[in-house]
Parts: sequence; structure tokens; C-alpha cells
Amino acid sequence: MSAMDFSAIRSRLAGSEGRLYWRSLGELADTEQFRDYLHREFPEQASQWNDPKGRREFLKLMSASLALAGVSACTKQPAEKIVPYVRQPEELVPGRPLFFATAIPFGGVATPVLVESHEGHPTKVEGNPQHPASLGGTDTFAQASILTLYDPDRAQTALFRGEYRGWGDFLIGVKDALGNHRVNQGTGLHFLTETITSPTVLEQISLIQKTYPQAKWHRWDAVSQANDAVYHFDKADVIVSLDADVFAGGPASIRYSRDFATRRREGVDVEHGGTEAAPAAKPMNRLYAIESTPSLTGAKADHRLPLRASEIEAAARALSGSGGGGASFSNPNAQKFIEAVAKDLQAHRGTSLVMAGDYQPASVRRLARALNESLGNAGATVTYAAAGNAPDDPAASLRELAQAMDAGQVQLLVILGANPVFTAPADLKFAEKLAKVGLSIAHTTHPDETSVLCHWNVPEAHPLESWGDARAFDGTVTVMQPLIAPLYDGRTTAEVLSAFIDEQSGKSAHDLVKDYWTRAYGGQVGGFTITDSSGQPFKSAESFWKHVLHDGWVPGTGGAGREAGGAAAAGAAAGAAAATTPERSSNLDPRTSTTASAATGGLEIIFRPDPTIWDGRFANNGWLQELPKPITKVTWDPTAWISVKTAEDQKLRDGDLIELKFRGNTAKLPVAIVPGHPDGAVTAFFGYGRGVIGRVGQAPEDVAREFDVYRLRTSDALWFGSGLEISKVGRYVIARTQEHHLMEDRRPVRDANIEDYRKDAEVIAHMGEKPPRTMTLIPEWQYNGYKWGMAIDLTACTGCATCTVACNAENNIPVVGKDQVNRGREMHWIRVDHYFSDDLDNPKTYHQPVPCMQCENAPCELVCPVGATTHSAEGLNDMVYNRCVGTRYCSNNCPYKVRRFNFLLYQDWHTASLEPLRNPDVTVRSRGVMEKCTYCVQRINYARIDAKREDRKIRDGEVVPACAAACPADAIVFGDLNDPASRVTKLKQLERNYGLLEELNTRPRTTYLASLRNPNPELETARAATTHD
Amino acid sequence: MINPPPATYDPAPLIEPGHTFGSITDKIATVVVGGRTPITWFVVVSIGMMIMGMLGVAVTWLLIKGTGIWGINIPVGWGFAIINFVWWIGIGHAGTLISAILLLLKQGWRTSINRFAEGMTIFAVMCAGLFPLIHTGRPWLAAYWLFPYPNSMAVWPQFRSPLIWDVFAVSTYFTVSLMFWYVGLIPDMATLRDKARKRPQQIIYGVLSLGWRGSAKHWQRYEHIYLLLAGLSTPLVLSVHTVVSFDFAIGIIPGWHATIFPPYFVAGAIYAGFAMVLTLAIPLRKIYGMEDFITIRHLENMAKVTLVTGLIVGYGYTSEAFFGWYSANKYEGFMIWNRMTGPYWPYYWTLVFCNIITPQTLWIRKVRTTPILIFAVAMVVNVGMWLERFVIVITSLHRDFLPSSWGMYYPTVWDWMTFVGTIGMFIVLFFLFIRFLPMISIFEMRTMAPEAKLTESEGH
Amino acid sequence: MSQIFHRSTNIWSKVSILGGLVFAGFLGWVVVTIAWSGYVTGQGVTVDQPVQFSHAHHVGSMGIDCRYCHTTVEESAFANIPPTKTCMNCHSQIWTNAPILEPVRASFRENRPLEWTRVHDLPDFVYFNHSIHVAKGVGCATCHGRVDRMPLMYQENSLMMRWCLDCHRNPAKYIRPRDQVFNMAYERPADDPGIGERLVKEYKIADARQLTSCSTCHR
Amino acid sequence: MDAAHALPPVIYGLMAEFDDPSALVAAARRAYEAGYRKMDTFSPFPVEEAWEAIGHHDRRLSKIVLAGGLTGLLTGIGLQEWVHELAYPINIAGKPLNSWPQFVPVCFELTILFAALSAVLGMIILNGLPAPYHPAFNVPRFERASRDKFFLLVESDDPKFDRQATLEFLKGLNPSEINEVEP
Repeated sequence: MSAMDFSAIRSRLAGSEGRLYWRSLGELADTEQFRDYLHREFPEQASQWNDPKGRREFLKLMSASLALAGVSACTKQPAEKIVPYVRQPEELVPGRPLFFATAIPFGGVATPVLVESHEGHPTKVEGNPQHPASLGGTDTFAQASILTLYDPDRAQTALFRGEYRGWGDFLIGVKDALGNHRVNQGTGLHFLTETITSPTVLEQISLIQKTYPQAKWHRWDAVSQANDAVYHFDKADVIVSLDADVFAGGPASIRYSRDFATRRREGVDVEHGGTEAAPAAKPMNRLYAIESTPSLTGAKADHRLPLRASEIEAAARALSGSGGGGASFSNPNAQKFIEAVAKDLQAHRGTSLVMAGDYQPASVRRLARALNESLGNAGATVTYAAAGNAPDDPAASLRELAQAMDAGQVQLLVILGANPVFTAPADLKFAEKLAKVGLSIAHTTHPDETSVLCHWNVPEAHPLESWGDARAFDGTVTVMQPLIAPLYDGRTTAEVLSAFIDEQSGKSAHDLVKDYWTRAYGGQVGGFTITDSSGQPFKSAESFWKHVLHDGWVPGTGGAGREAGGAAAAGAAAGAAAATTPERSSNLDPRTSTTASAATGGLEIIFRPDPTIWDGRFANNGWLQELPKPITKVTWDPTAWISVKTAEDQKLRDGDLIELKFRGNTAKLPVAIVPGHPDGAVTAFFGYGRGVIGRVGQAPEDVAREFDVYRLRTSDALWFGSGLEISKVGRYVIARTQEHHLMEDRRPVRDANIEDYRKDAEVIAHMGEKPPRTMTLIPEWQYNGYKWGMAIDLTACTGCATCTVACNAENNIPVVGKDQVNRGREMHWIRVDHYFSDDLDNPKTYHQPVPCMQCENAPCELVCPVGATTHSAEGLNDMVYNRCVGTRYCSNNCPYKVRRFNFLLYQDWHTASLEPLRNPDVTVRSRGVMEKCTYCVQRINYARIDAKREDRKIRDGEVVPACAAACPADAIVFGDLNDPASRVTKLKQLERNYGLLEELNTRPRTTYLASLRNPNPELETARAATTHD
Repeated sequence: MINPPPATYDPAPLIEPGHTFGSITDKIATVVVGGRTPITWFVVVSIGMMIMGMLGVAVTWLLIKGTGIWGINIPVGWGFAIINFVWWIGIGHAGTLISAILLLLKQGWRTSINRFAEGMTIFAVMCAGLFPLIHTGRPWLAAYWLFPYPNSMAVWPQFRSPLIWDVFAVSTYFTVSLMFWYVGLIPDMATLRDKARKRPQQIIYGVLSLGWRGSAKHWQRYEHIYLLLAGLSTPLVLSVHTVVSFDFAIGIIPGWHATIFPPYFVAGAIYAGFAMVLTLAIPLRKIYGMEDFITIRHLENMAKVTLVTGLIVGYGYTSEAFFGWYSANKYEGFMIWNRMTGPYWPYYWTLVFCNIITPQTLWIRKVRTTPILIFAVAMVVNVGMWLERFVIVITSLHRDFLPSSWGMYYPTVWDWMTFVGTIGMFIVLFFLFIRFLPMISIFEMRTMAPEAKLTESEGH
Repeated sequence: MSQIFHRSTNIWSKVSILGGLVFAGFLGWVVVTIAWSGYVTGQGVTVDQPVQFSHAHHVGSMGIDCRYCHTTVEESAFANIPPTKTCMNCHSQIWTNAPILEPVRASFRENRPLEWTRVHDLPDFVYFNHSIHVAKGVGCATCHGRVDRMPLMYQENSLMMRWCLDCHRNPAKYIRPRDQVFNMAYERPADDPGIGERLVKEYKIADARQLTSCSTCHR
Repeated sequence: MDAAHALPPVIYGLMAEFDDPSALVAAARRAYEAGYRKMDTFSPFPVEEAWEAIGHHDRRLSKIVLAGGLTGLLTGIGLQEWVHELAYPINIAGKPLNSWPQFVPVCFELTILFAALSAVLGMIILNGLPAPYHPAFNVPRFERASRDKFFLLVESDDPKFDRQATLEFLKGLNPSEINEVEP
């Protein structure tokens, strides 16, 4: 079987008039192979149950359920109990949710959130609007964390050698173990953690180190986001990314997305805070991405240069005009590109920004920093921590531990949060060395590869069960308070560490944290100057504490003082690391290279954390497993990304299963051909192939076990390395939610260059036809009250898919599992469509969130025989689950295909632990029922009722659907179209506002704001010809 | 459109010479009363039973698990269930056409085939009706939400939906066809009652015949309403497939949203129906030696109708393709192009071969007059017409407006079991009918006997 | 030939056909009657409760206001079932050792909630909100009946959808002045027929189109 | 069917048997001319001339069916208009409440349904069916009325009926056989 004929594709692309988009490559080639590939991909007789039993069963379990009692009017309802409180809490009003400010740490860094709680159980995570690191936005991980809270597979009790123990037993166990360490000053006492920014914990560690000077503290982050730079996109006009993906999710991406989007829109629309003169005053920012693996940042970029990861450093040098000039790049356009970028940077001294990727070596980070400093950006568009937070060699600390273990010097090892057995570089052989440890303690959320090999297992409390504190990416100290008493016997890191500190032993997390901040208020620790947001001191430690709990963060540690905060955060962490961080290995001089660039022989392998399950920590989270990964739209499995050209050379097709051989280690991955991927390189994603985790994440005992990419990772090639060999070993079925990535000439996404748009704003309207409202025989329905509508700004959208996960959580959307996704039955109410265009080797990439359009002339309603979907007085396209018989006609007749059908019983009717997860305001759908986006009608009703009771109109912004609320880029705006002052009305008046498929006269209430780009004329020439049809 | 055969050659007779009232009566009635049942009957019925068993299993599993056991998905929300529904309902049409329209057109040759053609209609509609019921996976709801009746929710069906039109059209069609059939049977029941010698038979047929005794006064009213029923069934049968076509034509999906659908569906229905009548008639006349009554002339006439309707269907396809191009509508254009060259191209071209190419052989008289050949053609057409529905339903849905939502459809084993199962059900029902009711209308055949002609004796 | 049937069968056949029709109709009637009866809807059925609590006594005789126990009825969808604490406010003083109140005391002692059986139980796909109804002048008694005359609580109305619609289509028929909402005994002034319409205007109650939109109650 | 008499008749009537429709029709005409009215013919298939000969033609069914059809039509219109304009007026797909063009199909189907029902029931009722018992069946050879023989029956309660005379008269029609029909 030969690979598809890509030359055919190229010629088609070349020969085609104007802009040509393509679907999946196979179809573009439209070869025989592709057809038989299609058929092999979906064997006609594929059985309903080719999913491993346990796994499939659990999928249901990952979504809440509420029996649709009495769906048919005849069924007699079973008697229902009401159980009132014995003593009812003051603030609690049954039937009204409460919101609490807290934080969800991610890799040690806080994501500030507000959590919605119904009668004492948290159901939904929102961003904390007042917190500088959130401004109301969240990311996929924060949204999905609520599901992890209720995950029945979590570690539940303390275990010693697999036997049940209580917390008390653990404290005693530790006391005994510490016995002789007191004498030998802690020799042989080792701690292993991930990055820690919690002031409380850091203090504990320093206390421990006081008592046990010989104790060693090691740090290991499988995927370290530790970066000592804090970017200020709001001040940057020209941004250059050196393999940095700032929109990929994680604490920093939230604020970054917002600032970036704001600056992108301000220059265009009055409504986004610009002025008529705005364009001149505040130009739209311009983003260059010089990157290896295609990322969301690259997708958003105005110009993108695909390079191998190993070439980034050379590019950085070339950019800084230092040395790299002569370097030869795999990409012929590189020189021209870099020159243009360099020119643009020089033209924007002080308002430009160079970002180095977390997955690039320290040298690149230093180059970027030097560049920023020379451009006068440092302090303006970027601030740096005083001390470098990230060690040059992230593996050094762990290697040292491994050596100590190997030498049998480790008597007591305490592993807090990290999962080294799974994630440690292969060459450290951590697992076998762990056996040589006298006594090992693992503190983990789930039983995992590490905990099963440790003597003591202590369940880690979920952030929403925990008292604690952590710093946001910008240093803002953020306090965590529990929303619910620990479901199991979980403990926080602070509690575990307290066992090692005599004066703290056995203290509760609450006491530990509050005690620390009371002392901090008193100025004894931390060196904080504590004032409220207006700069005034607090009356008392108590009022300070109350205030902090209410707002969720400590004023003065971030916000205005972001630099200071950043420094403090990094400083603290670094101080922590200092214990073991080896001497900075020379080359602080940016001009000397540290990496052997330019692959010699074989392919280059690039490692990346999985976009949805990250380093594997979310492997047991059904929402994230089923969340389509950006660009490829693959669910439930990792893929190896290769470029089109590489695919040709290697004769590979989508779905081929390949074996990767790197430094003597092997792993297997299915192939995904990704246009825009650098040639001669393969990107492999961490996180899959987990041996121990839970029913969802655990790879079945088959080829999926070999998807573990950590097997290939060595401590000298943590993020990339050359000398990879791949060979095809078979085929593997990957479940994608989108097979076709070509727009045809249908223009679902309309886009233009800012210059063209400024010249003629009509350019957007001309990309489609819109029938005049008069073109109808029948009288129109009038909407006199509220008239709900939505505008989605494609200029702002980064395609991060946070909206999808937020919708899952808000609307009790079930997880259906790989098999069902493969059959085209995913249930997401809002999907993020993805399209390519232009150059096959370096395409433009588009993202488009698609919820229900809430058409005024809804084709779905017309054809429903039972009137299960009708129009409300406010113009909502209501879906009445309990009336639906399930003819699926509505879905057939929906031009947007946004309706979702419960083909099987996807809801879980049995698992008690998931019951509290449900949003009680949304019906849980049963088998055979159609469902779809409702504009979060429960929130609308809630607001309407409140407004009516207070005898007023609903205020603009009072109703915010889950997707809009979660969006970090503020790309989704919802409101009343009858209110001329509402934001959404204003947005819909913009010339770049258009309706999807509006030529069908469905009159969608959801419309889009066209995607605008701000390309550099110098680089644009190539494409100028093909910008319009 | 159905004219008496041109005089270019002398047509075979409608009934072989030498038959009297008695001989006709005995020949047909003995099959039911007193006659020995041919072994083939048992073979066929037991096979049918087995196939029907698959239907039972498939439906049970469906009710337990839900429609997810089928190949359907988003975007292809309709699959085999609807395809089979349209296919079966189409087949049904020929029966009504023969019994009603040919009656109005005074086509004598309908007489010996209308009875089992009507039977075929009833059973085909039964098979068809099964699908709307089960295709929601929750028939209990479909049953009581689709019919309007005062209920505790004070909500009613949504009469703008073609599916509701379907409910009314199909149930009306079934009821009327059933009555039409039964009315036709009454006098023959009387015959059976009088010929029967076993008490139980006498009672059963006696009850069913309502005590018919051939009184002139009865005959007069009988003939009157028989004509009226024919007059009512004619527009009905046309309306039914029109409504079925609305299920698609009302939708906005390219490939469905076409004004040509009603006529083209009706023609298709008759086409498929006649193919099925031939498929049944040719073996039947062999097994039961009915060559005297179902003569080559009948087969030839039916072959002609098949040819004509086949041509109309062909025109339908052509115009679909033409307007795909002529409309200059990107969606329409892509739709037809995708049918011809997309992933499902083999289905489309097979369909063209079965429904347009093959029937052309019927221009040749040799083919029209050779039962085995006609049978072969009819079989091909049966397949072709099923494929037509597959192409219309699947290829239109699987790639509609937004490329991002495009998908594929692959039937599962359950789809196949359900489909094949209904064929078994059809066979069983049909052969039960053959065994327990006269397969040819006896009293109408009598009128074909030469002696039935009135010799103007005395009087005015 | 000999007759197959007896003379009388002529009558019998006709009679049995008519009889069949009548019987079918009767069956239909039976089904409907059962489906709409209290047996299915729970209308007028008293259910066993852990404590034989008498609204008649507390509301009727003692004249305790609804809101003393159902505290959240004005602010929340759910009209709070009182915590045991509320009972004990009085019953720690009076009837302190009435055997009938033992479950209450036990609950308070052992901090174990009482388990009441729901009397008004809407299907889970219906979202009823007390606060808005109360705010718009729908009296407690309008839906719950004269609770002050119910020794044991039961469901006054069928709670069928058509029953809800009856008011949602024409609120004027039912609403009363806000200050009368909690008055069990309220009667409309006979001399003021226009009061309904007037209140609908005054309270800005939405029109039927809004009130009968599906998403008003179903989400 | 059973006519009421002052005194119970000895027999129900006299029945003449013929071999072919022509003979039957001829005989029936003669009998009608002879002034007999209460009579009937029996044939294995409809013979139009036969009922003309005995002067029978019932046109009521046309009106019944028409009435049935109209009822169906009105039911259809009434039902749909009521449901969508009065019972639960709601905005569906932005279409007007009275989307009459979309109500046509159901109206049509109901028209046909009601018409057909009234036709069949009308026929059965007017024919006084079901009537499993009939005196004619008492004649053994009558079973051939549903096979190949043709019968003319003169009922005894015909004013002109006289057991002897009528018997003679029927003989004159040269039937293949004559039977007395017991009640």
C-alpha cells in the first residue's frame, strides 16, 4: 500500500483559482487508497462492543444522571423523600446556589476560580472576575477539575503496604521513621515535589530544613511551566513566539488570552474600547510564531514559521543578530522570515515582545531575555523574576535523587504529588531504584504507578476539599478554601508536611494556612506588605482573613505589583529549589549554544504534553479524554504528528500505527498527518499508556499500553532530540470528531486582513449572500420582551475549547466513549470546528466555536412531529426533552448539525459518587432523546425571575452562558438584542458580523465576528493575490 | 398510460379456453379448502419463519439498548429504518394501483392478479409500518404522542411536520386497503363456506362472509361501493407516496429539498411494486399451476408497466443531476457530484444500472414473454429501488452544509437483521394468505368465463 | 344445503359487533379514569409521614404564618422544609414529651434529619419556582388548597400540565393582591370582577405567550 | 329480512334454479311483468341485468359516502386549526399559527378515510349483514349459488303470491329445478 499521492494534492492546490481549502488530505488526493482506508477505518460489521468492558461501563459513570421520572405521562412516580436540615446553616437558602472564591493549582501555580455550590456540593467552576490572573476566564483543566473531585477512582484512605491505615497511624508511622533522622540531622531523608508556590508549604519546608539540615528536597515537574517571565500582552504591538504556546491552557494562558484578544480587537472596533481614531492610536497587535509543533499560538499567529525544535535556538540567535546569521534552516523561508521579524522588532522597541517556549532549553530563554532587554521590552511588555525560577537542567534534581537511591542512601523518601515512576526520564530507571528506598511515602490523588510501589500511600485532597494557598502565574497569592468536606480521607500537602514538624504535627490544613497568614499579617513571615486593594491597612488579622476568603486573593501580592509578585513567587520557588539545584552550568552568555542543532541522520522527536490530559494527570477525567484535541480533533488517544512531506517520505497515512525507536527505547503511536508540522520531525505526546490510574485512564492491556511516550524520554533529551527511527507496524482506529478540514467555497469562517477590512469593511459581507428580511410571504413573529442573541468573535477565539468543557459541566452532558465518538455520536453542545487553508506545508488555521444558532426560522422545529422543539417568546429555540420521541428528523434538518442525540443510555443511573456533580437546574437526558445548546436557559430563567421579583429588567451581562463565562479570551458575548445599549447588540452592528449559512434564511441568533489578521506586508506578498475569491 | 396491447401481434388470452364457472371455482378454492398443501409451502413458510426470527431478536435488542445499536449517527440521523420504510411502502403501491386504478380504467387483465397484489399491499404496508414504530427505539411513546387525543398535558401533535402527515397517510392507506381487500373477499368467503365440508371451516368462512348469499340487491350495493372504493383509493395511493416524499422534500438538506420528489417517488413506488408483483406471481403460478389464469399476457402487461414507470424514474434521476448543475447552487452541485464520485459512488452507479439500464431489456418482446427473464429483471429492480432510497437518505445526509460536520454511515449487523427480518415476515404473511384465502378473486374470474356473457334472449 | 348457523345468529352477530364497540369505548374510559385519578397523580391522597404533623392545627388553630416554617418561599425556587430546629423552637417548651413528637426530639438529639415523604412532587423535568409565583400574587391556597383545614397534608390539585396551563394561560382568573398571598381564607371581593385583570397589569405579569413557552418550565 | 305476517307462513317462498345468467335474467323479467315484486335473484357473480329486472336500484350509498367524506374534511380542518390556533398557540419555526398549506395533507387523508369507512359500513348495514342465517340456505342446492347456479326466489309474503299459481308460473320459466323454501 503506497502513501497517498501528495503531488496530486499540490498540483490541485497550485492549479486552483483563488483560495483553496482542503478536507482531510486523503480526500483531497481522493485516491483509491483513501477509500479503502475509509472502509478499513470503519469496518462495516464493527460490533457495538469493541471497547474493553470495564472501560466502556465507566464512560457512563463519568456523567451524572437523574431519572427522567414520568417521561411518559402515565408512569406513576415513586415516592420521593425530602430530607431537611436539622440545624440549617445561616447563609444557605435551599434552591439558591452559593459562590465561593478559591483556587485550583495546576503544576503548583494557582488558577483563581469561583465555585458554584448547591446545598453544599460544588457543581461548577467559574473564573474569579476580580482576580488579575483570571478576570473571569478559566481554562479546560480548571473547568474539568470538578469531575476529578467526584471521580470514584480517587485514592480513598491511607494505606501501609496495601493495608488500610488511618491518618493517625500515618502520623505515628512518620514519628517512628523520623527517630534516627533527628540524630543524623536528616541524612537519608528526601522529599520529592513538583513546583511549589504555596507560602505556607514553603515555610514548612524551610522549617524542616532547619530541623534536618541534611534533608534533601528534590523537584520534578514532568511538564514544567516554570518560566521566569511574565508577559504583558496589553502593552505589546509586535509579539514573537519562539516555540512558546501561551494559549495552550494552564494558569498563565487565561490572562494572556484575554490581554492578547483585547489588543487584537481594540484596534478594530469602537465597541472594544477603541475610538474612531483607534486604529491609528492602538494598532492591532501582530503575532509571529516561530515554532516546531503546530500550536494554538501558531494558529492565531499572523505569520508562522515551522522549524524543528532543535532549530529554534539558531532562529533565536539569527533574530538577535548574534552569530546565528549563517545557520542553515530546514525551512527555505526561514531567512527571509527572520529578517522581516527582526526588522519589525526593531521598529517596535519597547512595545515588542519575544517569548521563549517552556519546552526550549534555558539558553533559548536567555536569548529571548537578552533580546527583550536590548529591545527595551523588559519591564514594559515583559517582567522577569529576580532569580531564574527554572533550573537549566530540570532533570538534575531528580537525577541526583536517583543516584542517591541507587547508592542506597535514601532511608525515607516522601513523594508529594509527583508521579516519577511514570514520568521520570527513562534513563533514570526510577522504578527499580525506588525499590532500594528504606521507607517511601506517596501522596497522590489517585493510586498511580508510583504509589503502588511505595510503602505508605496518603490520599491527596482535591483542591476543592482543601485549605491552602498558592501563587498565581503573576505572583498573586491566592487562598484556597474547601467547598465540601473531603469525600474521602484526603489530606493536603501542608498537612502531610506538618507530620515532619513537631510544633505543627497533626494540625489541620485550615489552622496551618490561617496561622501562616495571621503571622504574615503581623509581618513575622513572608515579608508581605498587606493592604486592601485600595492600599489601606486592615483593621485586624481577622478582618484581613475574612476579606481574603471572600475575594480569594491577597491584595498587594499581585495586580499592581505584578513584578514584585512574580519575583516573590519565582524567588520562593527558586529558594526551594536551591536546596538541590546544582551550580548553574556556565553559559550565562547567550552567544554560545547548548544544544546540538540541526538533526544528524534519522528524524527529530519532539515531546509535548497532551493538549487535554496534559502530562497524564487528567487521564482519568472523561471530559478531557473526550475533548477533541486541537487541530487533529482526535479524542481518547494520543497521535504522532508528522508533516505532509514526512508522511510522503515515510509512506505513512493517517491512522497508521508506527513504532518509534529513540535512544534504544521504543513506543508505539498512531499517526496523524498535520499540515504545518516541521518536516523530518515527529511530535509525540505524553500522558497516555498509563498502567495505574483508574477505569477511564488506564490503558487496556493491549497496544494502548505502548502509547506511553515517557518511555522514549531521556534526561539529556527532555523535549527534543535527533536520531529517531520510525517504522509502520499496523493500523489503529483513532476517533475524530471532525474528519473534514476544508471549507469548500462555503466560508463558514470569514476572514480578512486588517488593511483590507479598513479599506472596505464590506469585504466580509461580500463573502456570502444574505436574503433580505422582506423576502418572505408570511408575517414575521415579533419579539417584544427580551430577544436573546450571541456574538462569537473569531478574531479573539484561540480555539482552546474551554467553552466545550464548561458546557459539559453546566449542562450535565454525558461522556460517550471512544467507540461512540468513532461512530459520530459525541454529545458536545458547543464544538470547536477547525479548518485549514492555503499552503499545505504551512497553512492558515481557523477555529470556530459552533453552538446552536437559535435560528428564528428554525428548520428543526418545523419537522418535529410532536412539537418537542418550539420557539419561546424570547426567541429561544427550546428543546423539551420530556416531549421528545426521538425521530432525529430535527437533527437531519439542522444545517449546522449542532443537535445531539442519546443513541444509547449515555447517562449513568447507578454511581452515587457522581450524583452531587449534576447541575440541579438542568434536566438530565435519558436514552432516545435529542438535546442541544439552550443558551443556558436555566441561567436566563434564574435572572428573569430575580429581575421580575425586583421589578426591573435584566441588566446587560446579568445572563452569561457557561461558554461565554468560561472563555478566557472573552470571545463569546451574550445579551438582549432588543436593548440598544447591550454589548451584543453593538457587536452585531459591526461590519464584520455575519451569520453562518445565512443564505438559508434561518436567521441565526448566534452570529460571528469575522476573523481579522494583521500580517506583515513584507511577508504577505506571497498570499496577497489569493486573499479573496 | 396503460393501453390495450397494440395489434402488431396477437396477445395471449387472459384466461386459457375451456374454463367454466365450476372449473374456475374449484381450481382456485381447492387450494384453500380440502386441497392438499404442496410441500413447497411448508418449506417456504418455515424458512420465512426463521428469517422472521431474526427480526424478533433485532427488535428486542433495539428496545433494550436503543437506536444506538444501528449505524446511525450525527449527521446521518436516518438509516435503514427509513430506507426500508420507504422501500416497503413503495412496494405496497402496486397492489392498490392494480385493484383500483386498473379497475377504473376497465383493464380486464387485472382480475386474476388483483387479489394477491392487494394482499401484497397489506403485508408490505405492515412491514413498512413497523419501521416508523421502532425507529425511535421507544415505540410506546411514538404510539401515544403521534395520534391526537385529549391528554393530561394539553399538548398536541405538530401538524406541520411531514412525519405527522405520514402517520395519517400510512394509517389511512392501511385501513382503506384492508377494507378494500376484505370487501373483495366477502363473496369468495361465501364460496369457501359453501364448498367447505369441515365444520370449523364452514363456521370460520361463514362468519367472515357475513352470510353473503349472492342476492341481486346485495350485489348492486356491493358493486356500487366497490367502484367508489376504487375511486377513493386512486388519489389515496398517489397521495401516500407523495407524503412519503415530503419527508424529504420538506427538509432543507441538499438532495432532499426537491420539488420533483412527489411524482418521481410515486412512479418509483409503482415501479418497485410491479417488480414485486412479478417476483411473486411468476413462482406462484408455477407452484399452484395457475398458468391458466395468470397468463403470459398478464406478465407481459405488467412488464410494460414496469418499463414505463422505470423510464419515469430514470427521468427523475436525470433531472436531479441536471438541476444539481443548472441551479448553480454550490450545495446542490456538490451533493450530486458527491453522489457520483464521493465515498458512496458504487451505490449510486449500481442503482443507475439496476433501475435505468436493466429495465431497457423489456423493450424486447422475447424478454417480456419469458417468465424467467421477467423474473430476473424484476429482481434486479427490487434491489435497485432499495438502493435508490439508500442513496437519497444517506448520501444527502452524510455531507450537507458544514464540512466540519460531515460523516459516514455504516450499517451494523442489527440493521441488516431488521431489514432481512421484515422480508421473512412478508414471506410468512403472504404464504399464510395463499394457504387460507383464495389467491385469485373467484367471483371476478367467473365473469371472465365465456358463459358469463349474457345472450340477449327474449325481452327488450 | 343445511343451515350452518342457527336462526338466532343473525341477532347475535349484530349485537356482538355493537357490544364490542361499546366495550372498547368502556375500556378506553377506564384507562383514562385511572390515568387521571389520584392513584396516578397523587391528588387528594394523604401519605404516611414520620410525624403526624397537622397543618390544620398549626396554621388553622394557632394561626402560624406559612413563612415561619417555609422560610425561603419568597426568595427561592424551593419553599424550604423547616429544619428540626424550627420545630424545637416551640416544642422544647410545649408538649416536650408528647410521644407523637418523639421522632422530632430524636432527630434533634441525634442530629439525624427527619425524612418526610414528598406530597407535591413534580416530575424532575419540570422546574417550578415558588418565589416568582408568590411575588406575582399566586396565593398558597390557590395551588395547595386550604392547608389550614388539612389535619394531614395532601395534594389538593392534580399537578397535571394542563392544570398548570390553566393559570399560565389566564392568570387573571387566579391571582390575588400580594398582601393576601399567605391568607388561606382569602375570597375575591364579589363586587370587584375586574380585580384579576387589574392585578395582572399592576404586577406586570407576562402574557400567555411568555408563560406558555416551553422553556418557562422545562429546561 | 323476516317480514311480519298476520299468521306465520307455511313456507318462506319458492325458488327456481337456472343454469346460466341469461336464463335467470329472462325469468326475473317475466316474473316482474307478471306483477311479482317481493322477489330476489341469487348469482355467483354480479349480474347487472338481474337487479334491473327485479326493479332494484339503491342510490343512497353515494350520498352516505359524500357525507362521510365531508365529515372527514371538516374534522381535518377543525382539528388542526383548533390545535394550532386555539388549543396551544405557539411559535413553530417562525411559521404563522394558521399554516393552512401544511394542514392540507392531513385534511385530505381524513377525507378519504371517512369516505371509505362510510362506504363499507354503509354497504354492510344496508345489506343487513351480517346475516349468517337465511331461509334460502335451507334449500340444499342453494350452496351452488356461490359456485355456478342461478336462482330466482319469490317470497311468500308477496301480495300476489299463491303457492299453487306461483309454482305453476315458475314452472313456465323452464328452470332446471324448483324448490320450496322453508322459513
